[in-house]
Amino acid sequence: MSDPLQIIDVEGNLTGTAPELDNSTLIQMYTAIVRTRAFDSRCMNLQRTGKIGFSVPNRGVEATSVGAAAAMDASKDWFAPHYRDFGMLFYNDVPAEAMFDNMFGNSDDTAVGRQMPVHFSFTEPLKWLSISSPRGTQIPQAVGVSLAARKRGEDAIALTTFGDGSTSTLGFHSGMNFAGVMKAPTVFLCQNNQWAISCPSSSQTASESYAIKGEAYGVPSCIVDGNDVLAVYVAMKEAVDRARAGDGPTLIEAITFRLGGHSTSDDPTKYVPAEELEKAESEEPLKRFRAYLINEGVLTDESADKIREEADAEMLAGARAAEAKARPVLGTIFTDVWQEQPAHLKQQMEYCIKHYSERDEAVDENGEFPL
Amino acid sequence: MSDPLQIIDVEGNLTGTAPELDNSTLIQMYTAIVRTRAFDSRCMNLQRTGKIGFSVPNRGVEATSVGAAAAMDASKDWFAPHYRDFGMLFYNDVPAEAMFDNMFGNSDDTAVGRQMPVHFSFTEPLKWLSISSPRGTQIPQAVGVSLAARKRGEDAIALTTFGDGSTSTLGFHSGMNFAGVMKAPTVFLCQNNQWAISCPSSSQTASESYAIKGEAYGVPSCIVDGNDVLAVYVAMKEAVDRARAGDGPTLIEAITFRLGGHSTSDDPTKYVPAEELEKAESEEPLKRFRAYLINEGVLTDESADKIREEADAEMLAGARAAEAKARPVLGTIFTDVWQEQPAHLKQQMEYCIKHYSERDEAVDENGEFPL
Amino acid sequence: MSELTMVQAVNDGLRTIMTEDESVLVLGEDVGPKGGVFLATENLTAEFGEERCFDTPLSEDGIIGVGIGLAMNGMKPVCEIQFQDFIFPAFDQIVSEAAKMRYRSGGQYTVPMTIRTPYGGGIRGGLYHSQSGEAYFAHTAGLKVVIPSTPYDAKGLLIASIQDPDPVLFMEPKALYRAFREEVPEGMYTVDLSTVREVTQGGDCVVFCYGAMVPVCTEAAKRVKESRNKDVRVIDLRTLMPLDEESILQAVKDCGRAVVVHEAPRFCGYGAEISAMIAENVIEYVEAPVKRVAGFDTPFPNTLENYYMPDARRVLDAIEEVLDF
Amino acid sequence: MSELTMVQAVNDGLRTIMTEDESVLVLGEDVGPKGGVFLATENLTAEFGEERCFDTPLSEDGIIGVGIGLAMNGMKPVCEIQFQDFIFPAFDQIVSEAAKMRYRSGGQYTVPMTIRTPYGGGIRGGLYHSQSGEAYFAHTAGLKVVIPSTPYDAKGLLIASIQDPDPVLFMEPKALYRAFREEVPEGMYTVDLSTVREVTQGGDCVVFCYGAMVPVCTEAAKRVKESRNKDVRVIDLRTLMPLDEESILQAVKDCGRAVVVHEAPRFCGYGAEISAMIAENVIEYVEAPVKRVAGFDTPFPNTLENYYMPDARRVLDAIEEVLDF
Ligand SMILES: Cc1ncc(C[n+]2csc(CCOP(=O)(O)OP(=O)(O)O)c2C)c(N)n1
Ligand SMILES: Cc1ncc(C[n+]2csc(CCOP(=O)(O)OP(=O)(O)O)c2C)c(N)n1
Ligand SMILES: [Mg+2]
Ligand SMILES: [Mg+2]
Repeated sequence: MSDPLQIIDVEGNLTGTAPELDNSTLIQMYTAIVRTRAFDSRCMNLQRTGKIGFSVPNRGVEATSVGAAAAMDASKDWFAPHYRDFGMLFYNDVPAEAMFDNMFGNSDDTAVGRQMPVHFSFTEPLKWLSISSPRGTQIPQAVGVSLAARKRGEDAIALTTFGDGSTSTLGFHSGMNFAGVMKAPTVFLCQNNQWAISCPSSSQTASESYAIKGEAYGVPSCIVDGNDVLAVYVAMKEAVDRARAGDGPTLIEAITFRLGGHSTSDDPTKYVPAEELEKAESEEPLKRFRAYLINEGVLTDESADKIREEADAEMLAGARAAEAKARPVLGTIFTDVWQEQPAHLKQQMEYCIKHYSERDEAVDENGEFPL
Repeated sequence: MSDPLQIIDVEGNLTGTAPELDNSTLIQMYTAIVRTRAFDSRCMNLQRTGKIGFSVPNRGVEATSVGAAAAMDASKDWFAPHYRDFGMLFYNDVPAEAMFDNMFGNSDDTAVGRQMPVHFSFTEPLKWLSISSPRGTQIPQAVGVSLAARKRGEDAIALTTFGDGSTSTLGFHSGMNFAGVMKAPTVFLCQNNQWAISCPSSSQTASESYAIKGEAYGVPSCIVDGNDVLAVYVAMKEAVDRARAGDGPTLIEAITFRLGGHSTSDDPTKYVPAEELEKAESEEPLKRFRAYLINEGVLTDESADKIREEADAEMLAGARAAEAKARPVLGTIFTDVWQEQPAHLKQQMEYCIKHYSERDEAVDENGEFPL
Repeated sequence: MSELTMVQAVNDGLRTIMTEDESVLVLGEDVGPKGGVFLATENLTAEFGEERCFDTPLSEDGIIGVGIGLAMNGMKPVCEIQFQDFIFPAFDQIVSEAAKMRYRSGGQYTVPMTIRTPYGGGIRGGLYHSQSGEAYFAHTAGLKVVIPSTPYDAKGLLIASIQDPDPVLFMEPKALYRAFREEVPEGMYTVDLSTVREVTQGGDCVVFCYGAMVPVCTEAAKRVKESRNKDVRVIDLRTLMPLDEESILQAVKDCGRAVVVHEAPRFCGYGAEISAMIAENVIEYVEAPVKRVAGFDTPFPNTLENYYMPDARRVLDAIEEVLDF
Repeated sequence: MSELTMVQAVNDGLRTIMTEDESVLVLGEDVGPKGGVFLATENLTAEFGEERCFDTPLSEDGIIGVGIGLAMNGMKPVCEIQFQDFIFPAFDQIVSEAAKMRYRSGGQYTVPMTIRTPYGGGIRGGLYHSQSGEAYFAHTAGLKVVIPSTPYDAKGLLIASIQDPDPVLFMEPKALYRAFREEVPEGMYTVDLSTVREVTQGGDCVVFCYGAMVPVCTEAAKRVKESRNKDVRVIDLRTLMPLDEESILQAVKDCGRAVVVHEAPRFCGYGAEISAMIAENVIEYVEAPVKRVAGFDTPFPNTLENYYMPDARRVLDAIEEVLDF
């Protein structure tokens, strides 16, 4: 496979052909990256202070998510995402508060506090399929979603994203295979952040790249510099256009680096070599995009700082608002299992509500999450 | 990928470099193909006359199995086979009677009549892992078997075979991936007979070949004419040598054709185009190998006919002997679940034996198998 | 009205709902031109085209995963798993995904998907073409599990399953596919997904069963009538989840004696739940042990399958034991 | 002797048997340098080398499939599934292959493999880091299912499982991993794989439980003693398959009243089997409904997990109800 597509280098210099994007889109992309980083660090803070139980660092991978989101048409397309894709939500202006509702698992959480933090689910402002913990399961689902659209004659497509580790799952194998055979309008984006928890690529696959796995399924593929938001955008745009035109799926490997731990429960210093981390830190996506936009006159130092300050303020306010909300009511344990609640669940619900509302015993709320 | 490796063409002419094999090995290979075909047609006959319930036609694919078996060292290597691999057993001189014991599911069957026909299991004269119906499960198992040998410092290797359809299973994905990463001494042989029951390759994969799937796992691969027993042997030998030398796994795609139905319950005329079948029939492996061996002076018409007659006689005798044997005793339902029989199974066994030995009611033995 | 076998009734049900509702799709291995290995999907591709009934690669995980995606985006997929024994590669998609999608998304995403699969013994299929895995699925909140025992019910329950807003595992007793014919109405009709069917009336003992065990239990009931002049109430559970618990408990109250029958292994089988329900709720009415007649706790054998599967005589023994207690 | 937590006891058990028996290998996701996400395999790679304890690709199907192969060829693999919730991609390899290999090969090939996996709630893990799937496996003939509730048992049962000639699913109650310490002998010892453990003595009511529910039930028993001066016998089942049925039935005969407790959903859960066994064999001794206290029949929630999981008070209620009947 050829070298990763790059458009702006680590210093922010143009090394390729920039896509034609208007300034407002470029700023939207930049803002999404900044907001993602602000959200992420707010979450780290909330976790360290014991206010939420868990988060998944996004530091370093924001450009991959944002570049991808920018190539989609969120008014009709579908997202079957990886958990490490906060940037797609921010690009589409999901309010921070809605995301914090999930982090706190409160009564406004669209997942009704049933899932762990970072397991977002949205139908508005974008069709973002409920995130699952089991790795890879979203991949064939994305294929099905996209085929349904095609069967109805719509030109909507589906994007599914996943980590490098997730290419080893059955979902990757079946999803890619079905998409190839059925020429599904699906884009597969592998966010190669070099790690699956503590396992580097060398223990994940012996293939020369993740992109080359497309060969096994007759799915064209390419590699991009995942820290270069414009390169991601360009590769994604091409793949989205192909899918929309009925020319089938594409696999994109975006090479980036997980600059934090796997999650708030993980200590990466145990296994990530310090030199590697240092090098990756120097290649991170925000700094270079900022430099590029300032070079190009799209931003100034002041306007960029302002975006940063607004994002910080937004996150602080969103977190506070979400924290203040009540937890879901007890009955929510028993709803949404089926559309109609069967008799045995009604009984269990009545028992549960009666049981816990009658007593004053404190319920222990402890428990740590290891990963 | 390059053209399939071929050494003898459909007329039996040498088109490549013949491997150095002594005449007795060549005759062993030829005999195995002939015996496979004789066994196969005996089974068809037994099924049509209602004596056995089921078989899986091997007609057309014998060269792939036999060429592969000839490259192995059965005194130490392991087989994790496809069900359509009778030829490997005949090459290793498994007595026809032992195989018929399985076809009848009688008391001498190594699988104790517990499995359907063609689900052979042997430890002698070769380590042939018990065949499973669920497709693909044997693939990662072969990897594990071969790794165990390596961990003990043995130079034994494992061969796993599977159909084209089975490349879509999870076992293919995980087995190939683990083998690549762990450099397992495993040879993967895809018997591409063009069909998975009624599904042709076009509904199985969009990849340009099955062999190219090796790229996804960093596993080197090649394509051979699966109707050319010498080509299969040559490709296999190279793969076996690599594995034995510690140089890791290989994927071989052998292109052949299923000349019969998927099984005795299948009617392929419903979906296999007549022209395709006719062409495949003209390319079948036995005729060409016979012509080649006669050309080369290894066989004469007479000696070849004699092999055929002996095989027919062997199959008739083997089938008769197996048919005459009793079915397994009732208690065998309850043994081999665990090494030690737990209390609840002892009780169930006692109940069952008492219950059925006390009564004279006829037990209905009917039931057809659809595939 | 025509006299159909169960597998014809399934085929007719599919054709009927596909005609009615354009969003219904059929996918699976060999469901296309071949019409499925049991011919349950015969002619559907010819009639509705490849876009509506299509073959897939050999991957149950893909069939169900893609099915879930289709269902989340407005379709009503009917996925065929060729034999229930081959459903396990899709177990993760079924129990982790289909079953939990509505819950984990607060109802934002739902999976109106039906999984059809032949199950059970009786065709000399050995370990892997004979299993009865209903307990695995009935234990999984978020799934419905339906098992017909007659052609009429097969069509009506299948259409109801396809119309249901939640994922349904529709298990077809392959031993009954061609066992008998029955009048099956043409066109649309449904059978409710949470009612039991009283097969025979009686107040001396109740037998709970489903699928291919229904005719077996009915035969046993007949013999008890002959031998002891006792009236056995045979109840076909039909929908294992949701379950008509009230009718079950009422029958125990009425009869005081109960036997539970299934082909699947006994240990932690579906029958255990029925027994437990009885022991928990109506034990004061129970006058004899609650007996289970089930497959033995071993894998499914081949040559000896007829000694493995419960037959009328084994059910009869249990009924007599309970009556004599 | 040293005071160890359960997860330390697991680690010690692995180290002990790996020292003793060269054929024991450990494989799984992150079990190597990181030592596992719960640190159950900490330092094993450092101590025994990469050949004996190694990371795998993210594929449970591969971990178990390769594990089966290792086991068939003379090794004793200990496969870690990071959370029990992630075992389902390997379900086919476990139920179709590991469980049936000995049977289908007439004992020619066997699978002396142990699958270790943390299960259960208590860490705010939501739907996919909290499940208790024991019933799926206990229903599958050919598997053993073991669940310790103390550090001592964890080590002894784990070594026994690894030495066992058949596949064992070893489920570790993650809520108890660091809940308390206990004296654990150094070096080799085993706890038999088919005996229950009597946690408390008593003849007024018996409570059957396992894993993280053992301390919960013990607490409930204590409260019953305080509130009503009744003696509750708490029995830790420990090995769910094979099961010490005799001791279970004897306890019911002794006490006349029984409660069954587990975290997993009730419907078709493991408790149903215990109840069914009682209803089938010793119903004449039973003086009250056989109550089950279990997780509700929903997916596992996150924020409200403490209201989902059975606690001492829910168990207490059930015991009182049974005593008052
Ligand atoms: C089927 C399954 N097995 C194991 C896990 C535990 N687990 C959670 S994240 C993870 C690593 C994922 O790596 P990758 O796909 O590269 O994503 P990343 O976290 O690096 O973004 C693992 C093993 C899981 N969630 N699902
Ligand atoms: C997991 C699984 N799904 C479905 C089946 C049913 N089935 C039996 S053989 C077969 C086709 C296999 O095709 P291929 O791998 O090409 O082998 P061939 O029969 O052509 O030799 C199918 C779908 C199965 N045995 N296992
Ligand atoms: Mg990663
Ligand atoms: Mg094939």
